[in-house]
Amino acid sequence: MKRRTVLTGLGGIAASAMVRPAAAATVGVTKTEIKIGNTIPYSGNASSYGVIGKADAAYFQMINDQGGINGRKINFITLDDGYAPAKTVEQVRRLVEQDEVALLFNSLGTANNTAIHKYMNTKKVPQLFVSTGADKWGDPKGFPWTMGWQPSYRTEAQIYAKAILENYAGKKCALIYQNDDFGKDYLGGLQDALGKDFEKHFTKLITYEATDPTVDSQVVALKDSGAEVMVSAAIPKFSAQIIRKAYDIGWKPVHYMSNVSASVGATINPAGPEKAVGVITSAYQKDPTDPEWANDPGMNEWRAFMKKYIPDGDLADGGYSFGFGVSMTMVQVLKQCGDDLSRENIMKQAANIKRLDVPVLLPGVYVSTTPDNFHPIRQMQLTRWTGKTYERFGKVIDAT
Amino acid sequence: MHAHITRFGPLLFIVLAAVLPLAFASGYQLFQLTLVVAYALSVLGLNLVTGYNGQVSLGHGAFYAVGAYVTAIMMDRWDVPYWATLPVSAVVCAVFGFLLGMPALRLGGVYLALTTFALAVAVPQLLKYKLIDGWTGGVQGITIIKPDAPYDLPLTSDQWVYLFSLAVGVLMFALASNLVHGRIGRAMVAIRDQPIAAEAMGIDIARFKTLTFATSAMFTGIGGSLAAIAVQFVSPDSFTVALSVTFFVGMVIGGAASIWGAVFGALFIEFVPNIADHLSKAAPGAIYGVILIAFMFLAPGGIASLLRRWFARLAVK
Amino acid sequence: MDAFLHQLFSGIATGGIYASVALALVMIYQATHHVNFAQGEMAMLSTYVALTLIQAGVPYWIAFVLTVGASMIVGIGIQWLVLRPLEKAPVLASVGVFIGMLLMFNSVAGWIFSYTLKPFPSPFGEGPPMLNGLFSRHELGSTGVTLLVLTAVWAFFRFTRLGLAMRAAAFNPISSRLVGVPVAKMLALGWGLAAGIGAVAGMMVAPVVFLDPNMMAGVLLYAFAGALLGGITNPLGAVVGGLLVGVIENLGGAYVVGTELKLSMALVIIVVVLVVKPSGLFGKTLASRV
Amino acid sequence: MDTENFLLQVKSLHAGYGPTRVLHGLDFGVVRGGVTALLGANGAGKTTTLRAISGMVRISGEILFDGTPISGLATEAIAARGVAHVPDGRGTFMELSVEENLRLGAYTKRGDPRPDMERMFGYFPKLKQRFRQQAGTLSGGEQQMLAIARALMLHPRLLLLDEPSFGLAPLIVREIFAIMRQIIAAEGTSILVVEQNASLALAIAERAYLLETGRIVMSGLAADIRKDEAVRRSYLGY
Repeated sequence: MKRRTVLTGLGGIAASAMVRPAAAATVGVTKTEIKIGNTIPYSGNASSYGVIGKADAAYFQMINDQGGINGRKINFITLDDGYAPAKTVEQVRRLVEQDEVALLFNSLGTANNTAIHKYMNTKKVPQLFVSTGADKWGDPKGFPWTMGWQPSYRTEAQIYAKAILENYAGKKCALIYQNDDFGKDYLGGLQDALGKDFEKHFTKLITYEATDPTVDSQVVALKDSGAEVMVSAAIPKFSAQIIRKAYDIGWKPVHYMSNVSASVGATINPAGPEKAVGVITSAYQKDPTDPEWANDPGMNEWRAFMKKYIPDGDLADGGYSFGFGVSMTMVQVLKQCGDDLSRENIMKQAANIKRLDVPVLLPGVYVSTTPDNFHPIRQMQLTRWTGKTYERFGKVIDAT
Repeated sequence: MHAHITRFGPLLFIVLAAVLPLAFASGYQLFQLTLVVAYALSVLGLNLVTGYNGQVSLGHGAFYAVGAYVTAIMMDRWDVPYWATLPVSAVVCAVFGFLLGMPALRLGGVYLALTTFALAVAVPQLLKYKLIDGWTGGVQGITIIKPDAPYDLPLTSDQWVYLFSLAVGVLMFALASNLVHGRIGRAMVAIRDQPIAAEAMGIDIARFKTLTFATSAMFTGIGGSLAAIAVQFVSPDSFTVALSVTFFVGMVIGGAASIWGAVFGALFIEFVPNIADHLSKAAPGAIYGVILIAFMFLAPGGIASLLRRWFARLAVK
Repeated sequence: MDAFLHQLFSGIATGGIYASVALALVMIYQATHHVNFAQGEMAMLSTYVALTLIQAGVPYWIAFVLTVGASMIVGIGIQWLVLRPLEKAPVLASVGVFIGMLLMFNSVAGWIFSYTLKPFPSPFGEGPPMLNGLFSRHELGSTGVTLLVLTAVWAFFRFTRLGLAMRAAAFNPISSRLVGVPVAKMLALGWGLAAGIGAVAGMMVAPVVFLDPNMMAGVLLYAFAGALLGGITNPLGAVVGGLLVGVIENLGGAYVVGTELKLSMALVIIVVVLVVKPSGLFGKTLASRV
Repeated sequence: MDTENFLLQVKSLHAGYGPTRVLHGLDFGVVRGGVTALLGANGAGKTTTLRAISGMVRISGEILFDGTPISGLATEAIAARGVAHVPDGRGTFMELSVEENLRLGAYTKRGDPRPDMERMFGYFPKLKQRFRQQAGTLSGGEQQMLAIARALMLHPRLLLLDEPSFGLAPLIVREIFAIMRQIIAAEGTSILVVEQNASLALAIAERAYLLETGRIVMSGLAADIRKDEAVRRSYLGY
């Protein structure tokens, strides 16, 4: 339904594209093919993200099997960067200069994308829908060739800050965060939202390293601080440890947890579903392991895709549904481009996505962009773990 | 004939290494080759201390990081030209190496290996530490601008950075070669193989070991500086323990106690991961591991020693 | 005071984890004079094997025994097939192989078992924490298992003919052969035992840090640190070292330097100890007259 | 050479390291119940001969131990048959205690090693005092005693001794050789001793062979060789 409105709306753009002869000579595009590049860690200590690349590749395979986009098949070249920024630069330069891709899609990692940020914008090659929640990808003035996809961590932290002000004003708060750009974005978001009152609310800040085996000591220190509200910016392994340790030592704060760890399969189950009761997070995706979506048509669409294209993939891994959603967004942009697949037009269309509903996103959450707003997903909803499933509460929050 | 090869071989190699890429390599390939030079210097540094001097270090990524950060900070914060950062980087890394070398002296074999390994693990968090993040940019890192060719030379930035790196690399390799083939090199090897005899010969082992550590750190640090200039970006998570392990692999694969081994090792660590990635998206790490193990079986002493044996056999024939 | 006790005990519990892996490192070092960088990944794979068995309905302790047995066989196999051919090669070649195995095992585990975090059951059951909330049942139980393994390893090396022969084979293979010790078999056996101990460590660690292919990455480093601190030639030293590292790290992180620098601080302490006592707190200094 | 008189028979033994050949066809035997000496200058191939017997180097030729061939067996298997070898440098397990060194000597013999240890302390009372001490801390002479004691723990039928006098003060050498005489008398072990110090070796040996650059240039009863003019000048130094 909505798709049709989008398509009719695009008639004009497609028509204008036809009068531009340059379109045929666009790099990475032929009559039958669109070349798309990608980097992701398939090796090294972040190789768990490799599944996103696999999902991207499988999704484009599905599109190709269905006849491609406007008669063009997608040639998806995905390369391993081992999560090392230097390698990302090398691989991206290969993609741009040697393979001559039309655009770079869904490259993963904050440091990795930072390393190529300037390069992509100097070369004027689209760097679309990068897999990182840093805020800086939505800067149309400074970096008009780069765009994120997921809600930024900063935005998420601001949502928690508001919720804390509304519901728990005056209570002592504590923050535990991973000591890297991911964790620091939450710190930054809370500081943004609370301004000079930040230190009044958050009396205890504590970090952990991604290489730490456990965060038990940190949790003990947090409890000791007397905090009644905790925000945790941690990856699933440590979120699960935080939940379990807090429970074990009899500490029951109001717990706002980064949605990076929202997964039931990866966080809640390992921690113990009964220990996680009451944990609040803000979601934008449907968690494949949440029983609420067991018979959801949207998730079933994803499951059917998994069954056919990644039959050995772990259905508990949210990386697959993430890849599905982000690839769908990419395909939408290419469809919108019509026959004008110049890099300028690809960027222009990417900046003009009119409410795209993606089946793996929560009801009320959608993808939309404007030339001034390069944050494709801006809605989130607070959700609380009940012991069996997440229960969304309050309104869908639009952080536009 | 053989003597000619050994004398003119390196010269020919340098000329070819400079000319061929300029003529044929794309910007991306030049970038790869620049990284090879940076890695070769780093592996060479490691080789000096581990291969020649027998002090096993699994933490040379730390010196690489220091070199890279010195260059990045000077270029970004103080607008120092890229070439001028190299001597500073060399001095800073040498001092850093000297300071680390002092306790390292007391630690033999496996203890030194594991301590340096721990250092490598600690590097990212030290770089992120809040007291210095005004300089280092904290978790965000530093983005720097790539230098253009000077004097209106008709070269692209990639070509110029490559040539510059190659020149620095050749200089440093020549330095290392003189070092290890001279009195100092003999002393280094003597300390590795016959520490007691070396002491009896009047070699001040403690001083030598720390100086070797410092020199080694300097080489690796300059490698890091060159890489920073080429990559145009440094961040704490660019210098994880994996980097130190990579250098170690480069040294072992290339050939310990071999100047040329560093070049082979650098080629290996730059290109073999790409091959592994090409072969399998499912488990490139496994492929890389298998290739690495296979190399150790085929050339347990490294590529350099394998080639040496082949050449010896050819010479006999 | 209460918080301090909690930090202390939490440090002991974490240190127990380091200690269990450090024991496997000491085992292999005693037997082969190598530090096996792939030790952690081998333990991780063993733990996946155990999980697969348990999920197939095998009772925990049977799965435990089967896993330890299978791990020992695989350890022996690795020594026989991969390391024995490199016996005469330079030591660095073996280190290269260890690194290769580390990368390989990690990647293979992710490929077969996926990278999703998995819970691993504890044999000591759930239930309320003990000792006034200071220790969870699993922490208590796994510390007990570590001490049990320690006693077994120590007694094995100290009192048995085989243990003595294994140490001798590592120290001086030529002399060992001359007195009739089959050195190749000793090395293989050492690998087997280390792999078995590693499997135990893995199964004790996994309920705490959860199972994923990178489970051991962080643990291994601290285990190294523990082994160094205690002396890598001494099983008791490894355990004490592991516990000390856990406690130092926790208390230092909570009260002295903050969590950002706790690893660095632990590192500095270890270096200082080693500078004063180069072979660790409990390690024997090799005094030899020439 | 026959099995009845010779415990060990070596026939046209060739051996070397890699491409370097060291031994060029040796024929000799070790007499049963007595001491046989292998003499020669540095680099003549004495140590290599012992290593060949113990299966530590690649060889061609035949080595019969009590009539059965042992060439091609692994070192540890040869040891298990009763050939004890005290290598050059003594092969002490420096890091282990004196006790552990002795226990290792008895590795191939199952059962309680303590009576044998007591027997060794009879010969070498000093070792008893050093019982728990790390072997690396012993003096050179004590280490040599430990090495011999370790070898004897095996109850060997053949004892191979590589330069037992090497690096020791003359007084200690004399002490050790005196003890060796006792041992020969008491244990009935056959011994093949390699020595640069020919006069010492010839004093306790029954038979002797003179080795020069990998070939045997003279053989016979020790008493005869001692009288030989050329040997006297080159090796005995008087």
